[in-house]
Amino acid sequence: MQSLNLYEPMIATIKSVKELTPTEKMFEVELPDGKRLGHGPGQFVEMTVFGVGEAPISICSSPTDGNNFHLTIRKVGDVTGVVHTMKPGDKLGIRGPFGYGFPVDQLKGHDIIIVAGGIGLAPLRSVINYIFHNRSDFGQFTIIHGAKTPSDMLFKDELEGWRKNPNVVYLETVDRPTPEWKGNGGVITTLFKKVGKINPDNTYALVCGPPVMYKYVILECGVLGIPDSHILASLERRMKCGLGKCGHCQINGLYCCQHGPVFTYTQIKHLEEAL
Amino acid sequence: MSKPRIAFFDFSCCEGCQLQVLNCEDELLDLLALVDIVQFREAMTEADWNFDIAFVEGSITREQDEPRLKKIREAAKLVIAIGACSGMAGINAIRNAMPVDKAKEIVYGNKKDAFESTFARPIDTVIKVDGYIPGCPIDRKDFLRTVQALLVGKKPPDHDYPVCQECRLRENECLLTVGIPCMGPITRGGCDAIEPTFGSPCIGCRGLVSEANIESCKQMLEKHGLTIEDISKYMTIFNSFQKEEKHA
Amino acid sequence: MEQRVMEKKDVKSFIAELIKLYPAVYGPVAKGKSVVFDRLKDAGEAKFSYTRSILPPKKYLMPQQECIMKFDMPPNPKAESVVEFEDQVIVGVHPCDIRAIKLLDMIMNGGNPDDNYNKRRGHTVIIGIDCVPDQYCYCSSVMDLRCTDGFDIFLTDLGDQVLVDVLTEKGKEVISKIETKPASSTHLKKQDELLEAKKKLFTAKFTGPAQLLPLELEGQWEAPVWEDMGKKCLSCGQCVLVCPTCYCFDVTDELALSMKKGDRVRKWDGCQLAGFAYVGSGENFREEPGARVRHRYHRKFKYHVDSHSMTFCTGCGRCWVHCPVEINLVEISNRIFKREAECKA
Amino acid sequence: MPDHDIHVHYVTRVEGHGDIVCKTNNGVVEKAEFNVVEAPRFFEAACVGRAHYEIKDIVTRICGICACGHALASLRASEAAMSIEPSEQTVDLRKIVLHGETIQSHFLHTYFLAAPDFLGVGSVIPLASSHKDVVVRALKLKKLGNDISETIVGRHVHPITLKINGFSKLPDPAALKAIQKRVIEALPDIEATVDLFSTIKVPELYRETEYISLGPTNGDKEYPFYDGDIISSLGQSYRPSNYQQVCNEEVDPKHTAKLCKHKAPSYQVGALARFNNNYNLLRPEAKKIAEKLNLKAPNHNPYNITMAQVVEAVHVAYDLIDLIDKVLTKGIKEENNKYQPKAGTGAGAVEVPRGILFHSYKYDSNGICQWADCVIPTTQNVRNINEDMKTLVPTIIGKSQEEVSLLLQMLLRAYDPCISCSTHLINVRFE
Ligand SMILES: Cc1cc2nc3c(=O)[nH]c(=O)nc-3n(C[C@H](O)[C@H](O)[C@H](O)COP(=O)(O)OP(=O)(O)OC[C@H]3O[C@@H](n4cnc5c(N)ncnc54)[C@H](O)[C@@H]3O)c2cc1C
Ligand code: SF4
Ligand code: SF4
Ligand code: SF4
Repeated sequence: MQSLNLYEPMIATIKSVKELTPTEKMFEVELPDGKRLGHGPGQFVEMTVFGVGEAPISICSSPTDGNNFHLTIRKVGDVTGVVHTMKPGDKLGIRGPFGYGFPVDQLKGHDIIIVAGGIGLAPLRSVINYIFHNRSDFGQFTIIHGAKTPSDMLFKDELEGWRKNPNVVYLETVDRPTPEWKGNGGVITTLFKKVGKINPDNTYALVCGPPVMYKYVILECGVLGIPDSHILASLERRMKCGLGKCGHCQINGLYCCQHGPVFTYTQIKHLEEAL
Repeated sequence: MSKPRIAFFDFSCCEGCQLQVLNCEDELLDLLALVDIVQFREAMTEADWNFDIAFVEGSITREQDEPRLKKIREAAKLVIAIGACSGMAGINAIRNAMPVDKAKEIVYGNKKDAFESTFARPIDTVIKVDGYIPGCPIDRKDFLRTVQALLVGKKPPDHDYPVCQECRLRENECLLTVGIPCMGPITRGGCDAIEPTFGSPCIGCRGLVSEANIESCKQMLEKHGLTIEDISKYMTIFNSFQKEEKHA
Repeated sequence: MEQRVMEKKDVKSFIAELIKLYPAVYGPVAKGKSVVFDRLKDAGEAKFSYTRSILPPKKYLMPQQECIMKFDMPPNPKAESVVEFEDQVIVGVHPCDIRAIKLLDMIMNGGNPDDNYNKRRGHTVIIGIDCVPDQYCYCSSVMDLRCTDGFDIFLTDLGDQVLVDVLTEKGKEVISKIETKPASSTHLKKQDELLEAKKKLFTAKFTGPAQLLPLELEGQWEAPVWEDMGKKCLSCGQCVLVCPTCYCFDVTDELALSMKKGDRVRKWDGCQLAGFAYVGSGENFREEPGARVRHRYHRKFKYHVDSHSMTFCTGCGRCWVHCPVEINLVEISNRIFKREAECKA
Repeated sequence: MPDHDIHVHYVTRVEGHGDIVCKTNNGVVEKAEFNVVEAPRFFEAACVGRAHYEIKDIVTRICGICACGHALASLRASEAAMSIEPSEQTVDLRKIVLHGETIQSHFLHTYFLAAPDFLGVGSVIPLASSHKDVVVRALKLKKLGNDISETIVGRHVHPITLKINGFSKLPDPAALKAIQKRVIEALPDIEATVDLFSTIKVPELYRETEYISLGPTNGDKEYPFYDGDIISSLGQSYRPSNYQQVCNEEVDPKHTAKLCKHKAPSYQVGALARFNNNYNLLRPEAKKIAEKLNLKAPNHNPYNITMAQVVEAVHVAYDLIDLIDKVLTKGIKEENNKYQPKAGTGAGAVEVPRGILFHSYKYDSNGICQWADCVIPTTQNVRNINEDMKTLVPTIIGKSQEEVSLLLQMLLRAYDPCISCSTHLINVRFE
């Protein structure tokens, strides 16, 4: 049971670790007694590495993926650095789930375009898997994925499946192609040409990636005619509590941890600090 | 897991930072439970060159210091610069403002040529440094926090915020409000604002914060009655060394 | 609200009584030429004629640094939240700080209630006191001078006597420890006169109504005032650390030297410090000092007003007094009222 | 007879870098000397052009161990130069600070730097498991010294509150009272220290030399640390302003650095010099300890410097109790510390743990330093250390190389040298 005090983490166990790239690893995490986290796609947890600190990490698995959940973590600093040295059986602290994720019920019945840049694919994987598991609830399904180089791509074996999967249009590109790379080259926006005709009013675009990416991708969504309220962006900010108190994640008047991390473009369009 | 092995070395300095380590009287025995100290000339005769972390105090001021420092770098997994002398040449760099010859002459008169000495430099002009514990002297708690951070795999704390932050949290009377010029607003914190807490202005021994607004600070100090000349001297008690300086 | 009077000479024995009854009584005491809130060991220490304390009394509801969780290190980690509180009385709280506590109550109760703050708050008796403004005070521009809620009892110095506004049950209980008489209309009239006189003492004033600032700020995101202030600002964070309505914090894990256990500690943090909005991917969402000054200003006069209909600056003047480069929200507000952005455009 | 060829590079458990070289040939001593290999730091040059209020903060960085002593010598010099008379309260508090430093430094030296030799180990670290009680006691006593500094000057290494003509912040009387209580509580630990050292037999060495220290001015009854004239055991006394006639720092043609010389070929400063010169002024409690340690003035064995430190520690502990009483009885008052900088030259002489220390400055009328000079105890002792080594080696020449090396190192350590602080001692090589 989540303790009454919102600052107290549950003790969770790492069940498996998978190296995705030299700087990213995926961790399968089990809560005490195999309890479910009870999250929705797009939500995040506050993950404790004891003695090091806490960091907000998106849940990269769908609630339909089973009782355990997955975290994909890029090594950038203290918490993320030390968690990279951890092995199955090691313990983490988990608080959450927190935040406002992707409104899957509202998305049902619509065409979905996922736009993922780099590590942005991690939070989106939760909703991607959710859609695959409830495929018939959704219309046309497109994934647009960009990475810096082929080796930076996350979930490589899953990508292999998506490439072959007739239930999804999977488009990918790398900024800097290598000689072995057979696919597209160039930044992610170049893929929008390949999207073809869509029914904009019936389409939702779900976007996550590095801060520089949003502006351009949202422009492209606009070109496709997707209404602002149908563009959902998951944003990153510094966070210390996840509860709308510590102030770090504020985007103008909104708190990324409470009102987001997933926002509609309508919500953030007029916010000077959002994108 | 075997205990990490740590070693202490010094170059041109007052050894006050190492003394600060010895001054952790309450913690020393616990510290020894966590690490093995294998070299510490100021306090021990045993000297082992097999260590994980080297804490280096003091500035580089002579050619002959360089090979010794490089040997330390080769032996250590991590090199941590301790103190202002080691991290930014500190007080030793005051003399960089005058030709080495002049400094020698002031102190040794016509015997000046008997000494080998060059510019005073921080150790990172010679080797790669993995972390810094700033201050003249280092703060004891800061030293212990750094050791702990390294042991759990974190980077050493960098305290990249001005001394004023800690000064305010300690609820000191700001010296500026009583007319004493203070370097707190541009100096890196982590010392718990010890100088202002004892009624004395911060003199910048921890170096500048990375986004120091020096221009505005100068104007502010001028308003408090210092001349530009006073200010620039004040700012160079510890912060004389400019990274661009090549050694002579 | 019940209004009573006590003899001025009884104030001291009243405080002495409180010190006997409560585990902790805090009040304003001298520190050099300044005043700080500190634990009162005896009634004589309290210095009631003061302008502003360095840190606001909020430090007894949300300390500069507090342990929020204790943990054991792996292999078998344990985590247990920590909430420390005791019955406490804060005496000598000025109307601006009372209002600030009211605002904090709103924040800490709203959304995800903050246990640590709320428990402490629930065990706190607040005894307010009226004050005399100096040249840095501007509460008259941002709030009502008459203090009507947020305290348990409130004292107004009427000369030989002290008017006691008793607002809560806790207040009633506290005041019953000392002899008081019901206030007469003369007393109340005197209080009105004092407030009227106080109004005239303010030299720092907004040139427009603070409630209109959210509207005035529209279109002034790029106003020159931000860059001007940004050039001056030293990013020292003092303005936000002394502010009674600021509540941002940082959280760190601090290990015991044994490295077998540790405390998770929350400490005051501030949006004017350079690294406040820095994220791991290398982006600083408010890189320029001017953007940070603008953010702070908006937090005081727009964002919270939009969501809570309350201005989050009480005009206490602390940030002005402590800013080494004298950045102050009166000057900024008055420049906002001037709509310089449009003049430029 | 084995011949010795000893070169100890960077003698350990001393402050700063020094080497010992000893060479014998067919039983004849060719070389026995202490070489300083410290890098020059040019403090006097750094002071030139600096304002009066910056000088103390610069010169305390000469040495971390006697930072308070440097600060006090510096303040006294600046005050002498600008004709400032600090108040009695200031002087009393400064004396407490200096005593704190003596306690911290003497216990650091006796326990951490010297004792391991007597107990046959390389450092105090192995003692942490074999003699835990001794180490705990040593840490406790050292901490007491540190806490005295912390209470009055903020921290021991580079003291904060010490200022020209007063303090930037006065200590809290309650804290001072608490310190006094701790000194009283530490007396049994000090007693135990005496017991420990009374079981130790220092190596033999007899060499008469000149002893220089502060001595009482005009019949003062105080064992002088902070105040007094400069006196020589060979009879002569000077005002501090004439310190240059005492140390005669001169460039000896044979050597490459300034060395000191008074009447005898070399002279000694430090705990034993003070003990020899001022024995009569020791408190009775300390005299009793001297007796217990079999130490009589004058004593001519430099290894006994360590023993003299133990005696002084006892003296200082009792003196502290009285000094704090005096300060608290009079009550600590805020004072006006303002002063007007003015032109002048002045010197300060203070007894720091390792011996007499001189600072001297010349200021212009704006209080900008024009010239500075600092003469450190170890600088004054260097010649004497070498003379001692020359006397020692022939008496132990039959011992093994290790033993000779150890005895030489112990001799050097007895002086508790502060090499990095010896501003004028660069590359001293006795060829
Ligand atoms: C909602 C949300 C979801 C997220 N999801 C994921 C996810 O799924 N996977 C993932 O890998 N990451 C995710 N992140 C990002 C992740 O939270 C950060 O990378 C993480 O907090 C970094 O913590 P750390 O302790 O490892 O790094 P830190 O040690 O805190 O620092 C990281 C870097 O920033 C620098 N730095 C830190 N603080 C400062 C400062 N004040 N000033 C200057 N430099 C500073 C450090 O030097 C270092 O280079 C998410 C973030 C949010 C808000
Ligand atoms: S005294 Fe110095 S460090 Fe403290 S707040 Fe004032 S300027 Fe900053
Ligand atoms: S913003 Fe300034 S004046 Fe307003 S409440 Fe905060 S500290 Fe007081
Ligand atoms: S107190 Fe002034 S200088 Fe410091 S951060 Fe605030 S506005 Fe900037």
